[in-house]
Amino acid sequence: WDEPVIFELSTPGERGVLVTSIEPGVRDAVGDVVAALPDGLARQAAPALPEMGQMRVLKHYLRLSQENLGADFNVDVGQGTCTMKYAPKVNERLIATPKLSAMHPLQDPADAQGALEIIWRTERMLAEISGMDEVSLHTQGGSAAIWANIAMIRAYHEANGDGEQRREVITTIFSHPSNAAAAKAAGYDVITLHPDADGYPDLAALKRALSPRTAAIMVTNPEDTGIYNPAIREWVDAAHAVGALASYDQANANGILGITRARDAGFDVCHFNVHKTFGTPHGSGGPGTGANAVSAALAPFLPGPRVVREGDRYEVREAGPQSIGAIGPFHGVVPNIVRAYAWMMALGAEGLRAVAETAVLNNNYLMKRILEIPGASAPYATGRRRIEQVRYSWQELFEETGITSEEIGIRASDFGMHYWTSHHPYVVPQPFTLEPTESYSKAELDEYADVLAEIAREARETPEVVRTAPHHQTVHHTHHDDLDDPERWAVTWRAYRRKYPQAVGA
Amino acid sequence: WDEPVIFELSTPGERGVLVTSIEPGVRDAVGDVVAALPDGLARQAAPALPEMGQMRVLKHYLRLSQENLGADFNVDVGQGTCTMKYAPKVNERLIATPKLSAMHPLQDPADAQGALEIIWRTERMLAEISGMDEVSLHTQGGSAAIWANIAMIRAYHEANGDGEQRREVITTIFSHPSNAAAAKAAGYDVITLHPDADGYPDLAALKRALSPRTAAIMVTNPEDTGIYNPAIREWVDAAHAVGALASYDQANANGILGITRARDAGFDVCHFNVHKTFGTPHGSGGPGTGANAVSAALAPFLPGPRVVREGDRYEVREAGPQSIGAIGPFHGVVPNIVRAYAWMMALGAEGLRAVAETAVLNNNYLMKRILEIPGASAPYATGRRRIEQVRYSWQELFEETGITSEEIGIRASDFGMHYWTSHHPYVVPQPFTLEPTESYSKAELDEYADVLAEIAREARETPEVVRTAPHHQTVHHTHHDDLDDPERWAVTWRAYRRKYPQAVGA
Amino acid sequence: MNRPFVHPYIPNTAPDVRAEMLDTVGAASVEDFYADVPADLRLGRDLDLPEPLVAEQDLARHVSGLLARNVPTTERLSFLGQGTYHHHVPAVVDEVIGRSEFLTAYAGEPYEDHGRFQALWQYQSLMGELLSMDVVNVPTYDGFQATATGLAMAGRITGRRRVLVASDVLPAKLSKVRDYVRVHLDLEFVDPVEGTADVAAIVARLGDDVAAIWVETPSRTGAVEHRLQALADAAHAVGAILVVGTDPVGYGVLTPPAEQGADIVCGDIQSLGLHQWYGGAHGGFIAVHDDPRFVMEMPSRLFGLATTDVPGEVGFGDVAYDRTSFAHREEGKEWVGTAAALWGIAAGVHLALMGPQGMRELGEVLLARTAYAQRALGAIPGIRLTDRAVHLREFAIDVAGAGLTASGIVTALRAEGIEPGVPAGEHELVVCVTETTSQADIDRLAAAVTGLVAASAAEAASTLDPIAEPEEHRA
Amino acid sequence: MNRPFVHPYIPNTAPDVRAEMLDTVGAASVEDFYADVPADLRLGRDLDLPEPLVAEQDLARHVSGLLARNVPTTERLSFLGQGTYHHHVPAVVDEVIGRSEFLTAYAGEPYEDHGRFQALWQYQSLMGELLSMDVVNVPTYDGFQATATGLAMAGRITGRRRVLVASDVLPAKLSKVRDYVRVHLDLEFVDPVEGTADVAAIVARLGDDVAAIWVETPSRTGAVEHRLQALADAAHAVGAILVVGTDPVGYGVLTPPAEQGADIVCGDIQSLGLHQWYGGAHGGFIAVHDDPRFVMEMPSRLFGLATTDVPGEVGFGDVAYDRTSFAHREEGKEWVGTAAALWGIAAGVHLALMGPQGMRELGEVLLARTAYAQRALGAIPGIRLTDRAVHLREFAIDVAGAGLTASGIVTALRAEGIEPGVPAGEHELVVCVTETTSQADIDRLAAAVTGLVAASAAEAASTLDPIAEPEEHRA
Repeated sequence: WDEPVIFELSTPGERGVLVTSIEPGVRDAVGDVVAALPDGLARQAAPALPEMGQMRVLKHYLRLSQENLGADFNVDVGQGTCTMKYAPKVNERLIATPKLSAMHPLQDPADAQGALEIIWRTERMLAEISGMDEVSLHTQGGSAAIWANIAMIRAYHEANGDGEQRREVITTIFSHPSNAAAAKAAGYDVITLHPDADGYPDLAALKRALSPRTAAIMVTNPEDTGIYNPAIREWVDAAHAVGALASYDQANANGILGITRARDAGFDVCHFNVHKTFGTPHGSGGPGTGANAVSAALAPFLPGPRVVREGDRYEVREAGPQSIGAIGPFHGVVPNIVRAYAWMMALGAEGLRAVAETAVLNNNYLMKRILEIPGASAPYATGRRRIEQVRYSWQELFEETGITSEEIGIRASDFGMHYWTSHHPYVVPQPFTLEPTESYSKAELDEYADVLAEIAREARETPEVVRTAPHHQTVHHTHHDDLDDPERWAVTWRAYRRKYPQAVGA
Repeated sequence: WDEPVIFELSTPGERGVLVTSIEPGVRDAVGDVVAALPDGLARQAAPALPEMGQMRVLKHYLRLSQENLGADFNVDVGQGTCTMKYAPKVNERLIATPKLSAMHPLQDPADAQGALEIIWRTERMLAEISGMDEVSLHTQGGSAAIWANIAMIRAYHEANGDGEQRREVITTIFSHPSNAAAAKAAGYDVITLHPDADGYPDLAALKRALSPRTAAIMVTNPEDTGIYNPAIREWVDAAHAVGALASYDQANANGILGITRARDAGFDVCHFNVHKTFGTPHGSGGPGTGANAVSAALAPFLPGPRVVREGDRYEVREAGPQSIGAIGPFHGVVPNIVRAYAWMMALGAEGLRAVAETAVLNNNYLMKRILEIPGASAPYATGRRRIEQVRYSWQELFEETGITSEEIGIRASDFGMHYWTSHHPYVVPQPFTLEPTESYSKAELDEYADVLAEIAREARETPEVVRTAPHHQTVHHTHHDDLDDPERWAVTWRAYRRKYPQAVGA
Repeated sequence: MNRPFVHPYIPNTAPDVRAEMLDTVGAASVEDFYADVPADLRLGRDLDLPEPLVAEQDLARHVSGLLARNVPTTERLSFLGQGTYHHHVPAVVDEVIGRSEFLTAYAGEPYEDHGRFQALWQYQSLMGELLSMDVVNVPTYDGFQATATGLAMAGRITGRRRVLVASDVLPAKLSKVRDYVRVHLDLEFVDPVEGTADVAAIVARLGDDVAAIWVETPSRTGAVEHRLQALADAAHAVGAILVVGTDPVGYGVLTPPAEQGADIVCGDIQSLGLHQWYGGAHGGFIAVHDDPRFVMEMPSRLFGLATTDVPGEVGFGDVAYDRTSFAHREEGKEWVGTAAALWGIAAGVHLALMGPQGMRELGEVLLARTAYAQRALGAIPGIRLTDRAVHLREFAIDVAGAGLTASGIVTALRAEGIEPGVPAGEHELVVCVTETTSQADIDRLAAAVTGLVAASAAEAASTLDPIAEPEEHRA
Repeated sequence: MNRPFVHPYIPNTAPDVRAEMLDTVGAASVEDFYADVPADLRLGRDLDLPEPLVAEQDLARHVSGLLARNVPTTERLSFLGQGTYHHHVPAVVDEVIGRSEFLTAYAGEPYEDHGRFQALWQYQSLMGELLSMDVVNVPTYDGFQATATGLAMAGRITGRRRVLVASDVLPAKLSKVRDYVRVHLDLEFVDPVEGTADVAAIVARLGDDVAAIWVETPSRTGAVEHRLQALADAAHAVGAILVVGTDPVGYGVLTPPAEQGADIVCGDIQSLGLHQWYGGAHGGFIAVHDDPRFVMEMPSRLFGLATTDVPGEVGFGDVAYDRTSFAHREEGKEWVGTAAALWGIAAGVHLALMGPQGMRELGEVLLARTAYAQRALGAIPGIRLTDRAVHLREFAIDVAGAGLTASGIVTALRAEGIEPGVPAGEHELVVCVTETTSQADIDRLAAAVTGLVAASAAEAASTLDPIAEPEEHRA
């Protein structure tokens, strides 16, 4: 398709959907409500939205959808750190009922027993999976859950009179950037640790960084390299030794479900990216769902409201006095919670362990296939196994051919494959991160590895083909420099018309 | 995508969906039911279905779907006679409820009042639209409804003792082939009339063909040429004059909704293709829905069961003694009936008339655009308006360039457009039939006409481009000769493996 | 309101565009286009239809409100079958057939509709594996039509009129078949014995004027025919054809008819991935061996695989299109039209998901639950099974011995939220179980029926002579 | 059962493949891969979770069974709002966001995910038209976050700490904002008068240490702020920023804040094409003018349109990516992560369907029904409206004069299947109407409340001195 921008499809007078009429009885009673508005409150010029018949709107967006490579369509192992896995279609069917979509969050809890029970049961399952005492599904995504982690930590220290003293948060460079960013947003100074020469988190560096000023360590494990920190308990113990809390970013939990648990390593608080590990669809970038799991000591600080069980009934309890309060509206992203519940119930303990083990098997199998490609390497922890993903490097290929990882990723799209090139900061040169999860068969992993091998061959033999990619996409090489220049960027059609009058006039 | 045949994706041991287990209590009670089967009844070799994980099955079919050009994706005016129109998405949402999909047809009618009321109301609306007395929605498609028409006619004549005498059915060449075919299947001799020089149905020819042997005339109006037979009442009268019945194929009703009605012209029986005129999606070729509308005299012969209203309740009544009985199971294609009901209720009388008038406006507008293309013509009724479609001809272009209508149609697919080339019998040379319906905007009609104009230009200037099309499809020029040779055709994978062992072995 | 009628479904109701188009074609109004419609045939008034609900929200509220008056089988305990069955439909099936690309396509050509051709060809192929047959049609309407056509094909192939009906047939199906073939064929009924064919009686009536033996398995009461090979041999000995009407759901575990000599196998695919839809989701399959005598008599479309200009690539198209009425009107075989393609795609997805192991497990569950239900109900005093055949999914009980009627049971149990089955005659009730009917569900039915029987017995006792008949005499 | 665990979601549980893969990588078992996990951290037992429902049909029955215990607003008459609203969602919206291509995509690049980039850029653009602003973000989580970030931006831009809160704010939203910004900003509350801002009091407290005035319109009680321009002028005079938290649903008919001087406009998109989802479907927008000072402080992704190698073609990409935490961790602005992109696509489709006329009609219906409901309830003796502002969708009533409590009304009317609103304090009830609330619905609520008032009066009378107080005194 070569589908235009939607504003170009407008025809005056067409309608996409009609609104219900004001009843005569209402009109008689209230008169012309627009005319009666106070001065200046009635909009003068109608918003310049497009005017389109319903089918044309539909066709436009359906065509756009076909210009998008959903996870259902490709071997989506190239978005490392994102845990791209199968989001079962049965869960989409199960949530597609007015009995969920038409529920208002302030309805009588007696009318919401199903929703409340599912939230409660999901929290209890996550408590078991993490080993923690209490869980909240209130947050709207992984980073929001990270924010809740640091907000709870902040409230905890304040409650203990330590708020003024503990001004630092320690994280590692291979933990998700939001750990650093949320800590900063919460007012903390951030200390970022780099790994040792083998790529393992550096316990000595941690001990040097810890002090009575430390509020918390916030780490991922395994990190985005797929390396599991074998000294994780020592890290937690060291943090505790200076009175700091230990916060565990479990975004990468997929390879360790049922293998090892956050609380067993002594963490005080952790979070899951429910939309990743627990199989909800990623929605083109959300909505996600976060789960915050905490020890009993932190439980009073969980965000609210909470769902509680009273006998065989489920009730809503407002946030308590120590709670950090609402992070977002109501009970979080309920459709995702129900999906995650269904996903876990379809698998059970044996299934979750099979998820972890298979994700790890797939990763190590794929690593073997990738490392057979000349020019590809897996920095750090040479010769050792990885957990659920690997951050690879095309540095050798780059040195040989000048082809960058980004160019390879764009070329991969010509083969119908996703491949994510953004791995700021570029600690690993020419990085690419593959996380095959449990959802792909051996045949699909082989297919993916074959594509990368083919592109590496092209990089050597016909580098122009790679350099000028994409060749088989609806859109061609795009001038992204425009987007960093305030004079040239165009975030909306309004701005585009203003900045590029000649283009729009055409 | 270059998606393989599904059997090539099988991996032993993978599962797509699991079946519920036999409860221990059941197993204990009944033992090994397979072992207990009588000799020969237990299947020895498992069927060679593919073994695939769920996501791979999904991905396969989603990719296939993207290799298909649904009506939602293109300006689907090229399937003349098919009334490709917008099937509103709200109707898909409305039927997607267990309150319809999980209804069993033999449930207590008290539990099915919603379904029964919708069937009843839809029948009554169609009675008003056709002017007939009674309507049945029992049949599963347009041709099935044609079968019901002729079966009722046969039963009617038999009931009157005329069954032996009336052995002929008269139709016209531009009526749908199923009229001829169904009459033949019902045991009748078929007489097919050709139009006069102007393309109008030939009343004189009809009168010559009619006789006491005539059971019925079965005609479409407007015919597939878009020409309305102005003498239609004379046709009906002439049939009645010899004691024959008049059966009206209203497949082409879209342009005359609210304008003129079957019963007003004297017809005894008619049918609608509900899936065409009344906006249900075409389902890649079904399920459809037929509506049979009849005068009071024919009502006792309608197929059954029937839905009847008793006070404010709706009941199911089994077919009566004169009924032709069941044509298919139960009440017909219920999801389509609900869709059609919703479609009619969204439009009402004013809307149905707007449908007809706009379809006709669109058709005459498109005709003007098409006839501006050198090499295209609209045989018959020169200079006159058409109703809802036109059968055009590329004969001039063919004579000039040697490019056939079929080749143009295939080339059109490269522009993302449907175009149907099957208009047997080829009374009109190099035919193509365009039916724009009411669903397309002027801009879309212009887009379609522009594509045909461009291809006509190609046919003159770069005919090889047209002749070797398609160029932008997932599949290339296919050797359809294979398909008429019993030694080479392959209707299943089994047959393919047997006939082409070397291809499969690869 | 005086403002122009603009509707979201009809873009060119926008007044400016409409005027522009009329102007372009040189028409004063749309009336010009209807010049050929005589004035006396013009309706001349608005249709008398209910007030429209042009706002989507109003339409949705109205239709959903009507549908809310339905109480589906998810809220009733249903033992209803007799042509429409409650099987689990995997979500992926609904996802695929809900795709706009498949849902809204129609009759596109093999190039732009490659996906549809491949999906339907795969359906044919998957059914072929399940049935062990090489040729399967693009679905016709339903099993009724498939069987009617199967018999009509047998008549055309043999040039004979007699058909021996060996099984109990669903009454509605028989109604359809009879009216459909009666010009061409004569049906003769040979009563089954203990639920299945009376082979000896059939053999006795065979002759070289017999076009076909028609077997239904499972039969109207769910009985599985176990002597197909004998029937096939006998039919073939006189040049007749064995037509088997069946439900494909059991062939993960049961021997397919083709492996026991069947020539034409036909039936309904509703059990393979389609919801009940109030009886509105059926599709008919007709399967034959790869023999042109049979293939050329099939009226439906058949998709075939073919090579293309690109080596190794496969394309699709119509096999022997000249058979069809599309090509040759009344000279084609019966007719072909819009039938049930989408349901065929659904059935294909279903079979791909189930795989050999899934179909085997499903067959086993059905056999086991059926047998369990037979035992549970047959054990109730006064109730007996009507035959001793192997049953798949359905079976009949005779309730006369309990002093009950079939319709009486239905009425009584509906009040408890149970649809216990379908009455067939005064005392026969046909009960259906599927994989969605759990042991607990069956036990609940048995308990409810037991309760009715006990109540009936008590009532009978109270109206009888004070000295009640001994229990033994009434069993 | 001893057979291997094979699961449809995990293809490589198939035993043969699994063994082959282990063999390829030279591992004896999957245990090898966990060599870095210390033994004392290994769980060493199965997780204690409920028995799984591996058969899809069993899972579906279980989950649907739980959800069946919900009684949705389609079966109750709901006047609930306070953050989540019951608007009609056009079917096309659900169709588009249900497409696997959008639903299951994530963070693809502009080439293979061109459709997602365009759909979200169009969302930004459509919102831009509605709000009359040039820059709109890819949605953040919800209106709470959007407003918290909008205020934080104002703090960073001005380098000041004081924020004057001019409106009634939803308590949960205030909770979020307060905890989010408290390290950086101090909130000061200036009580509204008659539902809207006390402009004089705000002006009096303004100074060059004020970062922002924060207005919510509609406010917690649905009051529409009508003096935005005055507030903007006052803020700008001291170098402060006007941050407006709002719901975009009314701007087909109401003047958008940007046209009255607002600098940052933020809020929630749930009203634009999202179902209620038990409060689980929110998305936050932040809109600013095309001023780099503001744009560079936005933490969310911003998609932009750009030229490509093909003349006339447009592509998409990230605008000023270096702002984000993806690029620079703690040096980025706040953070960015998975938020609410799909809901943004939905809102875009919704606005495209509605068009200018639809948004205008919707705004009118909302104003009219709100006014009607205010009159209907305000006319009941003893019940009064809490203010005289213009209200959109929500308004508050004080029921003290009727001798009732807000929670008492809720409890009483729930028994009649009505959710009459949300209590706010002992006597205040916040009532919400939308285009899905018909006149008849409002009349039903008014009648029910009238009934309660009458019963309360009767009860009061019966417990009072026989000589009742004159009615006038109690109004």
